[in-house]
Amino acid sequence: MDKTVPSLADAIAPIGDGAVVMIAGFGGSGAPVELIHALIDKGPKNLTVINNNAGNGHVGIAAMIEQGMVSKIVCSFPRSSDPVAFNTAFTAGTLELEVVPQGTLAERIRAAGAGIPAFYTATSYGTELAEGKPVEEFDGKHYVRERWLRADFALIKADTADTMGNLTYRMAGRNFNPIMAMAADCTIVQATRIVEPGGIPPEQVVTPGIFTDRIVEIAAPVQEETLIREGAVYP
Amino acid sequence: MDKTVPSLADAIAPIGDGAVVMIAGFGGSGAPVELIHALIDKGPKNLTVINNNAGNGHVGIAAMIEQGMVSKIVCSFPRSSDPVAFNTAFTAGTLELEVVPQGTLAERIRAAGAGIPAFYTATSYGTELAEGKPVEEFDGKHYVRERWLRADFALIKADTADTMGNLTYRMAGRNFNPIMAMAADCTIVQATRIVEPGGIPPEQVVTPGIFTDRIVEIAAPVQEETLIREGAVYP
Amino acid sequence: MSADLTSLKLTNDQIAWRAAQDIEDGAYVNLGIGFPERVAQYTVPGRAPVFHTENGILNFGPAPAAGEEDWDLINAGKKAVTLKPGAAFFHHADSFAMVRGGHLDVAILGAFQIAENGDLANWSTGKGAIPAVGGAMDLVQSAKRVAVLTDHVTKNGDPKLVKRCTMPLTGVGCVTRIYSSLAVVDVVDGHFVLREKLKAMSFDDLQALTGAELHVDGTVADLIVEGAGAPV
Amino acid sequence: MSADLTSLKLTNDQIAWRAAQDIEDGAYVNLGIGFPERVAQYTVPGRAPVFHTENGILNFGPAPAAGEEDWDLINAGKKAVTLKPGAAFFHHADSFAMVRGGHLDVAILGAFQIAENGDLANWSTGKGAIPAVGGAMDLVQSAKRVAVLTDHVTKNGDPKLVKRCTMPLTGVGCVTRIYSSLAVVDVVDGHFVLREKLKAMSFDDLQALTGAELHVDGTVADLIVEGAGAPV
Repeated sequence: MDKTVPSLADAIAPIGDGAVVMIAGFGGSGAPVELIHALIDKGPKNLTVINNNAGNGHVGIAAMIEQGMVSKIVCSFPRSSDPVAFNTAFTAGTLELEVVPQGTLAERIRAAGAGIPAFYTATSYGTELAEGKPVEEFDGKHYVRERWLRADFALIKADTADTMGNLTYRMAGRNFNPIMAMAADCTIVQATRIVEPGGIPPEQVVTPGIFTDRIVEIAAPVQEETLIREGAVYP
Repeated sequence: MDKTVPSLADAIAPIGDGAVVMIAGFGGSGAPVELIHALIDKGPKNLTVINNNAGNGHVGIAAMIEQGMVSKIVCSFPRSSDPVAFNTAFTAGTLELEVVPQGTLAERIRAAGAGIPAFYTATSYGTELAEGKPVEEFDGKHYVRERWLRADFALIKADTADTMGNLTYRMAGRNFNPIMAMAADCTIVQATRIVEPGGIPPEQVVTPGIFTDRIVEIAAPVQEETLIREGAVYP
Repeated sequence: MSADLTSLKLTNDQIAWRAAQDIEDGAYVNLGIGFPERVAQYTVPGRAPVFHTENGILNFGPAPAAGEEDWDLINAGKKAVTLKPGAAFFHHADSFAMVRGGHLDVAILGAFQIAENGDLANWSTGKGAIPAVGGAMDLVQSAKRVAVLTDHVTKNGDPKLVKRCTMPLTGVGCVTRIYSSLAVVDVVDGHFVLREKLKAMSFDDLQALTGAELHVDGTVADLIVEGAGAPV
Repeated sequence: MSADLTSLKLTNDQIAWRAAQDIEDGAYVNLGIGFPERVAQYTVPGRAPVFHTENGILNFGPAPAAGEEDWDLINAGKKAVTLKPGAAFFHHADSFAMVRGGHLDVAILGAFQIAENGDLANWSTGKGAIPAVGGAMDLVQSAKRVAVLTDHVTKNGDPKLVKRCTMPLTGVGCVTRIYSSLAVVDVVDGHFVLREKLKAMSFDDLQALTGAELHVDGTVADLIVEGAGAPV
């Protein structure tokens, strides 16, 4: 079993118009910038993007929005230090927004990966984000029912991958990566290094290979935050 | 912050009559045998035990049952190679049994740790284990609603602990340990070695210290399976 | 017929061999405790399925030599196993996230009864016995393919492939393929569809040993257990 | 009064200092983005709380020197941080399991409005603005103590402590203590209970700046910001 693919273009090749795409990362940390930019090069339209944020500056998800590829974004926090890409599209009415509390977003994604179609959380009870959702009382406390959140594809940034798709992550770059890897039909990974099976100690695997599908090595990944501070624009 | 305690007796001291106690391990793998035997030495009665199994031979949970400490057991698989302790008490009617599908057991425990009072699973739909539970249809498929499963105490077997309570596990001894550590009001850990903070690389922590309360070092833990093969009886 | 049947029918190892032929290279597979575990021994040369065990291992290998056991390295049947390169450990909630989330390609289990609507009974013989379910109910509801290995009839000669299960269910409408001691039968839209049968057995004889109608959809192939790696 | 108030009231750093005095040694604490983050700077000597950030770190420390940032090591405000010994990384579902599961001892957030029933509004000013909620709704519903840092009144002089919130809620009945620029107020059984107030301010003056009744239960202490580690 070898899940590696030779290029970024090969890695993102299955993503077409109208796909629902989870993009991991929290701000720039753990964001698979090279995969995102490869997707911009391909240029599918009408995508739904699931990410904690809604892009920053003119690279990564912000650049996807500027290229008109995104019709809907599901996130917890669309504000950023330079939100012009999101704000412009949202204000123009070309970009639909679903705001989800961050913990609910994470749990909805995890639920999809774990085969849990719905769960209850106290989060958002009594707020406008709970409007229209079923409410139930358990042990005297009120909870809102939330649905799983699935995707066609997940774009993941790993530190080390083995060829079977076992992954580790670098520091807090872990964030949404392991749960998004579980929740998509096809999980596409960029890894800083790819090793043979056995190259990751079995106790240190964070994402087991069963959750991953396609892996490409990007030996010196850029940091989105660095690009933004340099004023980079993609493409 | 130092969560270490000097002895097994100190570690299990808070556990009194009537407590609900999660005991990690799958069969003997990852089972905190020394903590269990210390609890037998103390001898609280009328305990509810949550474990995947219901003891084997005459040590560990089986010995707790033989000592008359357990009034109810919640597990997925009470059969074992030497189930006489469980079978005797169950047949005598002194031990209540709640059988839960293994994945549902794991998810109910994880739900308790994660603040999810209820969730839906396809598991057990249409079977007698779903009787009396709410059923809901999502996207054309039927699911059973399950409640979280909380405990007063969890008994955990770790490989390495730091004094702040961060833990790692040895091989498949991990099993129920990380999720039970999340689901109890007081999580009690036996660790093969205790190191200073920083002694576990932050990316290799499996159970973060926020989930643990009391840690005792047991430098050469016995394996339940070895005891059983030796015909050991406790006390 | 039962004397005939005994000489005719496949052994458990032969059934396991046949099931192994359908496991693709790279498939993620869970094998039930006991008889289904034998499928791993007949992995088709050149294919490398990845075996999952409920207690938190992917890509484990066969049992170690006697005396080499590590009791923290066991499978769901509590038997000692080994690791292959690329193995991973994970906790029980993650393990069943793999199961429940539909990430397993195949689950292979034993059976007491299988109904033509795909219902499976394999965990409890009914009232009286001490119930023990393990991970079976999770596996059958969520793996992409749920295959069953079974004798075609009980020790008493009663059909195990039935119209409706009379024993407590493990899951509803979950079985996709049955590898029996006499045939390979798929469950399609609430019917048994015969795919392969032992050449020495007529369709009518097989039907007589089956508790619900066997449908035919295209060719019924001979159920052949031979070639490289087949048990002898 | 507003000129008086400006000279009288605590600075944000003084409010943060006061809140820090209530954080126990070894407490697990989440500090909201911005103003609440300053609480960490006033940790009481001899106490070692463990700070949690939503994006998956326990026991992070202050910002690194300029130029030393690692952009995989940031907090929920996307600012670079450092690690203390005993830190741990984990994924977002585990991070919010800590939050939702009630494992945090204290969450400290900012506020637009706090109602006497404990309702909090701090995420949206209402229609028109682009909504952004982050982790606030999770934190306020589940931490053992939910404390708020806030000016006692808005820039226009309107009360921020009110009978009922008029802005979109973040959570219902969730706030347990308010550290304002003029007072320390608890929420008890649907009422504001005054615990401390600036000595230079009368109860009646404070009440006049508060949008709901201030109850007294025992002594009202002087709100004093001084001593070792207090901001100057």
